[in-house]
Amino acid sequence: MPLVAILLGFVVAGVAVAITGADPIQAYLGLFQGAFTNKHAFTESLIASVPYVFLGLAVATGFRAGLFNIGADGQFYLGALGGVFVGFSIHGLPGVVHIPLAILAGIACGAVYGGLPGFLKARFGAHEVITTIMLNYIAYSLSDYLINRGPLGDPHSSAPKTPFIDPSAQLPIIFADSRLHLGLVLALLAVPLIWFLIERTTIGFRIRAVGLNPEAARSSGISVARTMVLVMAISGGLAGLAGADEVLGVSHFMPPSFSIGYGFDAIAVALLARSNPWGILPAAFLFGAMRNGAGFMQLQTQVSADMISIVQATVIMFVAAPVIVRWLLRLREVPAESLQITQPEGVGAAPKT
Amino acid sequence: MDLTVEWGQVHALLGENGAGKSTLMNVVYGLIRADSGEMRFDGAQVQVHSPQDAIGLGIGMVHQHFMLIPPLTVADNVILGQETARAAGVIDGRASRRTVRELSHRYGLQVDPDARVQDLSVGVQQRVEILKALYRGARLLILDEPTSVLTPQETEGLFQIVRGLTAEGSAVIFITHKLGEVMSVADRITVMRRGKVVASTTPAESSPADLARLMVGRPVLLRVDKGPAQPGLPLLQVDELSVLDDRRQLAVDGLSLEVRAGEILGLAGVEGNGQVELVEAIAGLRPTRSGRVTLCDREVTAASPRRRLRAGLGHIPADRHRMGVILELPISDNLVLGDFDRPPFARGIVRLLAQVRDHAAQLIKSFDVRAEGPQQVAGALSGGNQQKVVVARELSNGPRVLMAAQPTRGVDVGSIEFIHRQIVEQRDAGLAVLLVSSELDEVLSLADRVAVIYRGQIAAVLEGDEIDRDRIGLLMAGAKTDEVAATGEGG
Amino acid sequence: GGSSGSSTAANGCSKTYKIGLVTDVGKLTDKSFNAASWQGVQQAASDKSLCVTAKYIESNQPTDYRKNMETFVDQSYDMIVAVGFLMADDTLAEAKAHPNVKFTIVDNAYDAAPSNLVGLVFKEDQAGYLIGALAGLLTKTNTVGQVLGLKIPPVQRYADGYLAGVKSTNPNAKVLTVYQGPGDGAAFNNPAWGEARANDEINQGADIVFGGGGNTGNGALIGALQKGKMCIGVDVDQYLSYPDAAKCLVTSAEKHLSVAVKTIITDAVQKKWPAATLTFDAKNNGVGIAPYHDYDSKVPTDVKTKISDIEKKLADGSLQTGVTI
Amino acid sequence: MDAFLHVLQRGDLVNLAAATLVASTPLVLAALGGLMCERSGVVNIALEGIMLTSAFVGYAVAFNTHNLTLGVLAAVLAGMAIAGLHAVLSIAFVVDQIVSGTVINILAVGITGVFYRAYIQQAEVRGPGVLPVWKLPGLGDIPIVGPIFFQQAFVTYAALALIVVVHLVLFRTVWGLRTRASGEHPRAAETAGINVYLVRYVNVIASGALAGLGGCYFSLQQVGNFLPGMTGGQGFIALAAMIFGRWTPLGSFLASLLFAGAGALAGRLQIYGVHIPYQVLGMLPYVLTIVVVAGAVGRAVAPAAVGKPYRRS
Ligand SMILES: Nc1ncnc2c1ncn2[C@@H]1O[C@H](COP(=O)(O)OP(=O)(O)OP(=O)(O)O)[C@@H](O)[C@H]1O
Ligand SMILES: Nc1ncnc2c1ncn2[C@@H]1O[C@H](COP(=O)(O)OP(=O)(O)OP(=O)(O)O)[C@@H](O)[C@H]1O
Ligand SMILES: [Mg+2]
Ligand SMILES: [Mg+2]
Repeated sequence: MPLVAILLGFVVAGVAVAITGADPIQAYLGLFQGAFTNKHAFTESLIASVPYVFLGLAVATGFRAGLFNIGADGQFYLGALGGVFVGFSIHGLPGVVHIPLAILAGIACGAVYGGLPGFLKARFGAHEVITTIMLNYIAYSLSDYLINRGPLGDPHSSAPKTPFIDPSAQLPIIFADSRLHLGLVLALLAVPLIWFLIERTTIGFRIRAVGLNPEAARSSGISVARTMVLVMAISGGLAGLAGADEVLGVSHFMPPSFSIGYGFDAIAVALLARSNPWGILPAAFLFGAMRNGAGFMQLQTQVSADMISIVQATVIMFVAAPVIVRWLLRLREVPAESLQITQPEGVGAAPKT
Repeated sequence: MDLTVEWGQVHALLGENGAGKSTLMNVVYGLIRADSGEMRFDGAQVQVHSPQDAIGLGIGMVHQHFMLIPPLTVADNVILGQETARAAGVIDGRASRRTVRELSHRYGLQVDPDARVQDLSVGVQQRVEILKALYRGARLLILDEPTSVLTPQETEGLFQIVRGLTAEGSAVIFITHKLGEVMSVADRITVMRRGKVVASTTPAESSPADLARLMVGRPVLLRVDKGPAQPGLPLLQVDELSVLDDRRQLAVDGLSLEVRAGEILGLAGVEGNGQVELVEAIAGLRPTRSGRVTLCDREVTAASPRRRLRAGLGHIPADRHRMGVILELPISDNLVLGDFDRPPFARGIVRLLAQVRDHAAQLIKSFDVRAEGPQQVAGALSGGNQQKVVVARELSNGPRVLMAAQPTRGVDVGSIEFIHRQIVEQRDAGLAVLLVSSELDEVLSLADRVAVIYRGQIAAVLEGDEIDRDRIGLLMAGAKTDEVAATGEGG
Repeated sequence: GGSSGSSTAANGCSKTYKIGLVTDVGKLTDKSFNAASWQGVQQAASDKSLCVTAKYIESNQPTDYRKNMETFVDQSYDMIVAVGFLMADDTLAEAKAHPNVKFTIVDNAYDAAPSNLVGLVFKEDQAGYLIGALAGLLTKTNTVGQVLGLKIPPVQRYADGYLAGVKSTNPNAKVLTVYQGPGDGAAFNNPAWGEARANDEINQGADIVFGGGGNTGNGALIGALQKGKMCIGVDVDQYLSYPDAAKCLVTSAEKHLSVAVKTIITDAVQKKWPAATLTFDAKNNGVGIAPYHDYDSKVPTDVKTKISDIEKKLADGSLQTGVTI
Repeated sequence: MDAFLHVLQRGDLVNLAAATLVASTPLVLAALGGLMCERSGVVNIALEGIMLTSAFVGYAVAFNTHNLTLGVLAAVLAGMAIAGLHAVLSIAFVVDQIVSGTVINILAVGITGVFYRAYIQQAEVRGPGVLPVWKLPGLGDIPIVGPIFFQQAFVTYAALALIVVVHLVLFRTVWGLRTRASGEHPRAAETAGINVYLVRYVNVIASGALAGLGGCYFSLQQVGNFLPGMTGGQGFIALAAMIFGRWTPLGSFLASLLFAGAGALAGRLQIYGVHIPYQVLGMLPYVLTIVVVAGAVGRAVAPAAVGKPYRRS
C-alpha cells in the first residue's frame, strides 16, 4: 500500500512538472540517478537520511503523548551548538571519550530546550504549539549571537561560524571513500531503542497513557505533568542528537542557517511513519534520498528542487488516507477509516494537565 | 425485531448492557441507518435518514449521553438547528429566550434560558434536553436512560412530565435499567436481549424479578445478600476538608467523615453537592483548601494520587470514559494502570507483558468480563463490562480503602448484582468502603452507615434503624436533621 | 540537493570547458549575489570564443555544499564556482581533495590556499562610501537610513562604507542602520521586513534609504518608494534589475560580481589562472556607482562632480574609506 | 528602559502603532481564518501554506493582467481552493487534520516554487506594483487615530473590517451558532438537525478565503513581488495568535498586535541605536510571547471537538 502511495505521489508531481513544460520522466531518471546510482549517490542519500531519522523520532515521540512539537528545528540548533562546543573547546581527549561527550552535550542541550515547553505546559498550561514555535525563533537568534563573532565564534575568521571541531570529536567514516559516518549506526540503533522505550517500558506506557487519556492516566497515579516534561525532553534530546550528529559527522563546524526547516520536514516524516518508530526508517530514507537526488535531477533537467516537495506532500496524503488510493483505483467501496496519527487530538486542543 | 408504540402510552424498553436499545432508538431517530426492515409512523411507511427527517415527523430523543453543547446557553442549545433569525441570519435572541421561557412554563420545566449548560446540574440539563425535543414539536419522545443521573425527587419530577405528555396524547419510549421505575411509569414493556425482542408485557402482568430474568436470561438476585458489618479501626478519615470546584466556588465546606475497616459508608446526596470534588480531593486529583485526609493512619492531604494508591486507596471513578479506562488500550493494560511499573508487571523500566496478560486473563475470568481476550481494546466492550474492568483493577491492587463513585451507573441488573456482591465481599474481607452514589436504592441496599451530603457538608450520618428512605430523601433535599427526626417519629 | 540549470556552449568547439556553480542557501532567487554570479557564468557561456558550458546546483543547507561540489567533480567538471563566503571552508577542503579541478569562490580571500583555488573579493566599502557621500549631499533632513541583510562581512563593508561616506560629505548627518536578524524571516529574503524597517527610518526623518541585502533590501526600496523618499540599490544597477523601484532609485552601489566571475572563467579557459586572490575595487572597476537614470536631472551637477571626484580618488588610492573588515 | 524612553521622547508611538497595525494584517487575517475553521472543529495548521499559495497566485495573476484587483480576487480564490483540499481530505476522507494541514504546507512550497521558477523568476520586467494607500477623507486627518487606522491599504482595511464581521457571524448569527456547535459537539449538532459536514466544509473554505487575503498582503500590498517562502512562518505565528486569543476574533487581533508590535519595536530599537546585540532584540517578540502565554493568560480552552474527525454512524 505505501508503495502504491509513493507511486501515485510521483504521478501527481509528474503532472505538475509536465505542466511547466519539463519532462517528468527525465526528471525522475535524474532523481533516481542522483539518489542511488551515481558515484557517492547512495551513501549521500544515507547521510541525508540520518537527521531525518532522529528528528522524525523526536516528533513522533511527542505525538505519542499527544504533544505537537513544532520546535524540533530549535532543538536541532541547540543540539548542534552543544555538540560543536564540546567538539572544539576540549582538546586532547581520545575519540572514544570525546565523541560520546560531544553527542551527550548535544542531547542534553536539545533535551533542556525541548523540556522547557513541556515544563511551561505542565506548570502554566502554555500551549506547546505556541511555545515551541517561539523557541525556534529564539534558537535562530541565539545561535547567531553565539557564532557570529560571539562567544562560540571562530576568532580566526571574519565569517559567522564556529571553529572546527577537533579530529577526535569527528564521527568516524564507516564506509571508505565516502562521507558516510557513524551517525548512520546511531540512527539505526535509535529506532529500536525508541520503539522499545515506547512499547515495552514503563516510561513508554506512561507516555502513551497520557497521550490517549490524560485524565484516566492521572487518576490512576501517573503524573501527567512529569510525563509531559519527560516526553518533551526525550523529543528535544532526539532533535538535539540530530543537530550534534550533523555537526560531528558532516560539517565539523557550525555555519549560520544550519537548518533550513529541518524541524518542519520532521513533522512530515513522523506523519508518514504514522508515528511508529519502525516506520521512521523508510520515511526518513525517502526524504533523504529525494533531497539528495534532487540536486542531480535538476542539474540534468532544470526542474526545480521544490518539485520533491510536491512528491512528498502527495505521498504523505496517500499514505495517510489509504481510502483515497482505493477510491482512485476504484478498489471497491470501503468504509471510511480514520487514522488518528497525532493522537489523541490535534493542535489547538485544550491542554490537559 | 419488531416494536410497536402507541400514542398516549409510556413504552419501556428493557435489556442488559449492549442489548441494542440505544442502537434501535438511534435508528428510529435517523442517526444510524437500518440494514433492513421498515418503519411506520401514524400508519404510514416512512424513511428516516437523518435527524432532520425524524424531527420533521415529530420524533424527539433525549440521549443517554446528553447531546448538549456545554459552553452554549440553554436558549442556544434549545433553538440550535431551528433558529428564528432576522435578516442576514442574525439570531433573534429575545425571541428565542421568550420561546424557551414559554415552553418551560407550559411543561413545568424550570430553567434559565441564559444559563450556560456547563454550569447546570445534570437534572437541569436533562430538562434542557426535553425542552429541545418539545421545541421541535416532538410527539414521540425517546428517553434513553433518563433517570440514571437523577435524584429520586428529580426522577419523580420527570415522571410527572412524562405523564403530562402522554396525557396530551404524545408517546414516550423510556429506556432504563431500573425495574422499579418501569413498574411505576410504564404502560407497556418490551424486553430486549442481543438485538431481539424476548418479551412484550405490561407492569400488571409481570414483576421486577420476571423482567430481570427475561433481560439477563437467568434468575437475578435483586436484593443484596449481606450480613451485619463488623467495623474495625478507621482507615479513611476526612477532617474539616474544604475544596473548591472548577469555578473556584467552595464545593466541599469543612466536611468530616470517617470510614472504618469492614464497613460500607454510603454517601448519599443529590448530584452537585460536592461529591465529585470530595472524591477527587480524597483521590489526590484536586487540591484541597484546608483540612486533612488520613489514609490508614498516614496523612495524605498533599500526597500525589500515586502515593495514595500505594498507601492503599482504591478508586472507582464516577465517569469511566473520562477517568476509568483508556478506551484505546487493551484490557490487559487497563487492568494494570496503577501497577504497571511495579513487580510483577515490570522489572526496572522494562514491562513484563506476559505477566500483564496472565494477570488480565485471570481477572477477566474471575470478574466475568465478557471479552474476546486480554488484548481486546477496552473501547470495544459494553459499558457494563468496562465497569467490571475498572472494578477488577481497583480491587486487585490490594487496597485497604475502596472509594466507589457511582459504581453501577448505567450498568444492567446482571452486572449490578455482580458488582454489588464484589463490594460486599471486600467489606467482609476487612476493607473500608466509601460508596458515593446518587442512586438511593444502591445506598440503601449496600451501606452499613449512610452519610448525607448537602451543599458540601455532611447533613447527617445515619446508622441501623435510622436508615430510612424518606428520611434520607428529605436530608438530601436540604431538610435539617431535627426536622427530619421529627418527621421520622411522627411517621 | 538543490535545483540547477544550465547554459550550453556554442557548436563548433572541439572541447568544451565545463563549469559548475554551487549557490549558498540564498539560492538563485535572491536576485542578488547568487543571481549575479550565475549571470557572470552565463555571460562566459554565451561568449562563443570560450567554449564554456555551465550548470548550477542550489544548496538547501550548509551540509550540502561539499556534496554539491562533489557532484560536479564526479561529472568531470573543469571548474567550480562557489558563491558566498559561507562556503569558504568547504571549498578549501574540496580544492585540496581535487587538485586537478579549478575552484573559485565569490566573496572570500584565503591566507593560504592551494594553487587551484582562487578567491574573488570586493571592496564593498568603496561602493558604500560612494553612495554614502551622495546620500550625505542629497539629504534635506540630515538623516539617511540603511536597511541591511544579515550582518556578514560583505554587508557590513557596505554599511560601514556608507556611514563613512555620509560623514565625509555631511558630518552632521545622522545615519540610521538596521540589520536583519536571524529571527526576522528568511535571510536576505524578507522584503516585508525590509519595507517595515524602511518605514521606521523614514518616520525617524530619513529621506534616503539604502537597501542593502537581497530581497530584504528590495523591500526597503519599495518602502521608500511608497513614502515618496529616495532610495539606493545594491550590488547591481537595480534600475535595470528591479524596475519596480525605479521611481525612487537615485543610483545603486555596484559590485561587479558578474564581471568578476566572467573574468576568472576567462582566465581559467585561457590558461591565465591567477596565483592569488583577485581583489575587485574602484581601481579595476570591480565596484562603483550606477548611473543616475531618472534622477540624472535631479542630482545637482556639483554633487555629481564631487562624487566622480571621490570615485577617482578611491581608484587612485589617494582616498581610503577607513573600513577594515 | 532607555530604549523605551527613546520611543516616548521621539513621539514615535503613533508611527509604532501604525507599523504594528500594518505588520499585524496577515496575522489577523490568517488567525481569523484559523478560528473559523477550528471553531467548526477542523484544525488548520495549513494557514502558512494557504497564505503562500495565495501570495503566489495573487501575484501571478496581477503580474499577467497588470490588475491588482484581479490579483487580490485570485488570491482569495486560490486560498479557498487549497483550503477546499484540506476540507476534502479531513472531512470526506477523514485524514488526520494535522496530516492534511502538513500536506498542504509542503505542497504549497512545492507548487509555488516550481511554478515561480518556471514562469516568473526569469521575468525581469516591471511588476504590477502594490496596492495603494487610501487615506480616508476626513478620518485620515484625525490626529493620532488617523495615521494609525485610516491611512492604510486595502488588505489592512479589510482585516479590520473582518474582525468585526467574523465576530458578528460567530456570535450573533445562525451560522455562527451552528459553527460553534459543530466544533464543540458535532454529534449533538447532528441530532439537532444540523449538517455538520456542510458547516465544516464551508468554514474550512471560508478560512481559506481569509488566509488567502492575508497571503496577498505579502505579494500585493507590501512588496509588489513574489518570493519563494515569503510568508516566512507567519502562518504559524497566526496559529499561535489564534490560540493565544482563545479562538475569538478580538483576542486574535490583540494577540496579533502583540506579535507584530514586539517585532516592530525590536526593529526600531536597532534603528534608535540601542546598544543591545541585534540578535537579542530579535528574540524580544518571541520571549515576550512565551512570558505572556505562560504567565498572565493561563490555559486556553479549544473547541472541544477540534481535531477530531467526525463521521456519521
Ligand atoms: N454502528 C455500530 N457498529 C458496530 N457495533 C455497534 C454499532 N453501534 C452499536 N454497536 C454495539 O452494539 C451493541 C449495542 O449497543 P447499544 O448501545 O444499543 O446497547 P444498549 O442496549 O443501549 O446498552 P446499554 O444498556 O449499555 O445502554 C454495543 O455493544 C455497541 O458497542
Ligand atoms: N464518550 C465515549 N467515548 C468513546 N467511546 C464511547 C463513549 N461512550 C460510549 N462509547 C462506546 O460505545 C460503546 C457502548 O456504549 P454504550 O452507550 O452501550 O455504553 P453504556 O453501556 O451505555 O455505558 P454508559 O451508559 O456508562 O455510557 C462502547 O464500546 C463504548 O466504548
Ligand atoms: Mg444504551
Ligand atoms: Mg448504558
